[in-house]
Amino acid sequence: MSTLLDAWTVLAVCAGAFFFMAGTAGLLRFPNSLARLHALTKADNLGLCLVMLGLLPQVTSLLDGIKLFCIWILLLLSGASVSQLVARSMRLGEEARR
Amino acid sequence: MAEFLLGSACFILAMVALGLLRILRGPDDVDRMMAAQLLGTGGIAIVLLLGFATGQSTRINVALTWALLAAFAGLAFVKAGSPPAADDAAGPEA
Amino acid sequence: MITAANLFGLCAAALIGLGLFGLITNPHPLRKILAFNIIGSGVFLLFGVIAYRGAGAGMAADPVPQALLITGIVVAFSATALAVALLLRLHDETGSASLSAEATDTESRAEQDTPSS
Amino acid sequence: MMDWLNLGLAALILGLGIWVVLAREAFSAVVGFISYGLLLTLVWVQLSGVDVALTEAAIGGGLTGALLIGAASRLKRTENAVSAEQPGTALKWLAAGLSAAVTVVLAVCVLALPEPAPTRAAEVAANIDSTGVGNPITAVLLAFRAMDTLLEAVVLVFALIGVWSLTPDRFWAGRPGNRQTADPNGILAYIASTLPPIGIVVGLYIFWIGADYPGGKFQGATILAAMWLLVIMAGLVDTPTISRVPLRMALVLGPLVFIGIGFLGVVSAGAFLAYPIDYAKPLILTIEFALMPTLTLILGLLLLGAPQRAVES
Amino acid sequence: MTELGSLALVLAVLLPFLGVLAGLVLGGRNVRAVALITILAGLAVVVSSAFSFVQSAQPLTYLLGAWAPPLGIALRADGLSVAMMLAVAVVVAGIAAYAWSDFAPPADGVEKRAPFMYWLLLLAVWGSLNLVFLSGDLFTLYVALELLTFSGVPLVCLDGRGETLRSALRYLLFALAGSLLYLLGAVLLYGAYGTLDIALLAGLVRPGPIAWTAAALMTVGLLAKTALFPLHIWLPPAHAGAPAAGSAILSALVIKGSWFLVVRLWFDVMPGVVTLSSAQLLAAMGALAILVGSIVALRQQRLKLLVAYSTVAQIGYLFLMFPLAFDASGAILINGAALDAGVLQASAHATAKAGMFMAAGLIYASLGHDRIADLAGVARAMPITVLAFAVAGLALMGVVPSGAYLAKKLLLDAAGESGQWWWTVVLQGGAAFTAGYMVLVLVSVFRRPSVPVVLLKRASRLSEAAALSLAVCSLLLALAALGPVPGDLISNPLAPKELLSTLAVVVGGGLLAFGLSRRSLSAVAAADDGYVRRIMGPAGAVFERMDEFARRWTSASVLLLSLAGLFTWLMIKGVAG
Repeated sequence: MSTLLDAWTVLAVCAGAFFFMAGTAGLLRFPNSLARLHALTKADNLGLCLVMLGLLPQVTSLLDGIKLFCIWILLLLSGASVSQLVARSMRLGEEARR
Repeated sequence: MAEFLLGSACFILAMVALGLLRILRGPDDVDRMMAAQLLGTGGIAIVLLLGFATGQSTRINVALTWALLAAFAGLAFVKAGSPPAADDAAGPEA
Repeated sequence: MITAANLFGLCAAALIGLGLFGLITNPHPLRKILAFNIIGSGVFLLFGVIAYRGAGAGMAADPVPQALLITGIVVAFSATALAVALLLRLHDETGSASLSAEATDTESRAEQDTPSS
Repeated sequence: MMDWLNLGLAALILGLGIWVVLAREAFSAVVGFISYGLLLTLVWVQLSGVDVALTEAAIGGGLTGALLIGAASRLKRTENAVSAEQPGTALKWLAAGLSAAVTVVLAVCVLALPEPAPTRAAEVAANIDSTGVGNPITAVLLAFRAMDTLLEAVVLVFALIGVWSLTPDRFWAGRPGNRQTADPNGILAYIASTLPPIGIVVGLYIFWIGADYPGGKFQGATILAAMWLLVIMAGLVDTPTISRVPLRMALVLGPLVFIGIGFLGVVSAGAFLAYPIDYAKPLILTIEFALMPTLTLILGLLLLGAPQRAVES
Repeated sequence: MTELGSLALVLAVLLPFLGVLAGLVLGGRNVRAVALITILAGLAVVVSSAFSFVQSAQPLTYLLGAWAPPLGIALRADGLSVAMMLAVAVVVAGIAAYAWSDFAPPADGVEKRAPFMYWLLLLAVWGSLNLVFLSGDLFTLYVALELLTFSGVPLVCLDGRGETLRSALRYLLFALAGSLLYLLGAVLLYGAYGTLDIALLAGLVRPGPIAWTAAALMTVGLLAKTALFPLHIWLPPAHAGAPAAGSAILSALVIKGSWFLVVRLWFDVMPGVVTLSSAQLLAAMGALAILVGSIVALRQQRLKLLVAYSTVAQIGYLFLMFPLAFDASGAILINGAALDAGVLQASAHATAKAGMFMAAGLIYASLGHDRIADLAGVARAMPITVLAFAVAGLALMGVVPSGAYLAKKLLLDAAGESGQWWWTVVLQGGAAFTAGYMVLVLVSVFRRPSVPVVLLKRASRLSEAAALSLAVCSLLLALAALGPVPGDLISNPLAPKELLSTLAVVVGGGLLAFGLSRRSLSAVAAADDGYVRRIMGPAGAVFERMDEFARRWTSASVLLLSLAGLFTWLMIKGVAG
């Protein structure tokens, strides 16, 4: 059982790390800010989600599990709205420049 | 297991570090802030991985605090960085 | 390999020097405030290293410096807040954020009869 | 592996520090500084300072970052004029040389620190039972060196008085900050109504466990202050009028309770800030509890700055 | 040792803080009354702690929370701290009386910013200073220093003009840099010795890289906060720009806090680490401060700036005692006559400088300006104010029986004993300079005006009385301090020898003023621009240039770090040699 859970952790954390890499690659390689924003917010939220899922089997108490879940929800919430707002302010900034 | 978690923490740190190059390159403030956001998410992952690697679950609280305050700083940035027109668009209230 | 304590201790030393350089050479007050914070974090980091070296009696680090660090961080934050408020007011009042009034030296300012009492 | 992680962290922190000092625009320097604060949190975790890490995450990255970024955007226009006042190259090199000398001297000191390191851990461990709390840092902050914590609260009050003293006379007794008018159905309003409930629970949780685990009043209060500011930023509530008596009473509540319990100690335990042996923990919790609203309000108000508009009549 | 007598130490710190908290809640209408009650109660507390100190004849200690250092924090009161606490309490009371009508509560009951803030800040400064004098822990002292800065800075810009805001920001940033250096030193000491308690450290500290670095960093950090030349970047504009009641606090009180900490550090924490040569450097900075500060003061055209620059010079005096306090072998600092002289000087300066700023403020408020050239006729229009100014000046010059006189005498004796004759020259010369700017001002105010003086408003009696009493306090300080000092140190002020020496000083000062001031002293001298002025004028300009250079941010901070290096080197050399 425990080897199975450990295998899950390894798998999920690896996948999470991969998405972080993807996010970084997007942030560095994509041509404009809006595209970078897309790449980044999606990839790193997914990455964190996977890391979190991977760590879940290692949790020793229910409270810790809730906290992990909480962190993820928080990031989803703030990441989504911040990127939305950033995108909007970018658009407004461009309009203002015109 | 601990060694693996530590290793992934290192890997994510390296990725975040690469992402921070955006802070150097810009070109816009928004890009810089995105890099900081990446650091926010990546950092939480690192704290968690480290916490589980060393078996100190109190470190989860650091990640929790971090998540809350990172959201706050991000919103403060949007507020500060957006042109004043964005505020006026909604029209004055009461 | 180098121990964590020494590594971060040296890092703290470098940060303090770096912050001092910024504090001296950067003319903008906001950048001076940032540099002040860099020096501050360097000093705190050094204290943290000292706490870390003092692990013992079943504790992962010496708790006294760690407690002082929390107080120190709060004090540094209050100082930053006061400095920023002062800087913003200066900007609102004069439209400039410059620290140097050297262009108008003491004497020429003395000639202007500005109310100050 | 841990070594590599530490090495990477140190290198990143130094790199970001250099960026903060040398970046051309203040705004990008501040963004660098926020990342710098977050990385510092990781270093605190590595140095077994979870309490400090919590404080740094809340203050260094969060509140200070928000404070500075607001200032940077307001001061953007002044930058070109001011950066024309650069010191001459010779002076710059001199400054660089001297700063490097300081670093070298400090590095020598770091390497000369005695081994084994002097520590107070043993004394704290021996005496922690009489305080009733389990977190050694809380024991130091509220029992062994309670005076420092009392003074810390006073520092915050003084800083707020200092900030308020910068109010233009016509706005005295007014409200800090501009009235925020975000779209009530917009994203900001949405996040500002969903995040705070979670934040308040987390803040109180961090405060509550502080007696026995890393955490405490200060870290909790910072989270609460951030949530309050979030609601203000979204325009859901207005900033408080600084002349209101209830507000001012809340500002002094914490220090007053602290001092009151301190003098109680003179009568009941023989010294100022001493606790009677069986009541140590409840008294410490009372102090922390009373400090919470004070710290939350002051941290928030420090960020909001001096009043900028008169009260609407 | 936690008996009731030393509980007064806790109260001395906490009463003013409680006053601030109460004032904040009770608002602008009641804040002055709160301040009055706090000051009266605080005076009683300070006096009672002085009594218990004299009775017990040994330093008082109070263990906070009954935890003994190194785990806990102790408050300690030795002779030094008791003397400073008393002096500060008297000055605070005087300043409060002076500001009584200026910062009266608003008639319409609506809270006004400036008076509200002023009383809070006055109490805040007082509590912070008492904490500086009493705390026995280096970290608590750091917090105390920051408290002092936070309450001092807003006083500079209480009027909210751009110029004073700029001075306040410069002050804040430089002071913050100074306190960080201090904290860095304290951190290093903890790393090496595992305690921050002054008494424990005194037994532990040994010369070595960490102790040297810590001593140098802490010293220069504190000097930056004290504004000892050439680190006086923020002082003149800040002190001249603040309202007079604020300048009095800043000049008389705030800078004494960090000065006191230098004394604590050198005498109590690391007497074995600092060396005679590093003390010579400290005193040399003091001598330079006297020279440059006085000469630039002589060349000012505004009264408040003149007084501010005289503060720069007077700070210099406070550091002359360091090399004279070493024992005969020059190896270690001892708690002797020279230290007494230093404390006496600090008290004398606190009272006299407060009185002087108050008098200058009254003149400013009454005339609407403070151009020294246009002060003719003021002596007749405002005799008490001018008397207060003159008495404060005499006290600073060190005529018998002022505190400065006794301090000078003790220092001269110490200089004679240790064979450091050069400080004799500085001490005597400094008095002549002080006389110089006094003569400059007095000649101006006693001149007959071409048009009758019109006073915009009459100075309040209470303010004038406060200025005069503080000045008189300083003039009579030697008599008050006679307790611990043998009586034969005071000679009859009217004896021919004393009169002659006072006269010599005044004449010397007059000559300096004649030579160096920008304006001529009288119409006659203006017509005949003699060659004395032609030589000395440019010389004065050179000193002004020096002052200007030192007050640039970059040069000031470069000087700060260089001085730290110099101190370290001198301390290392002391051991090697």
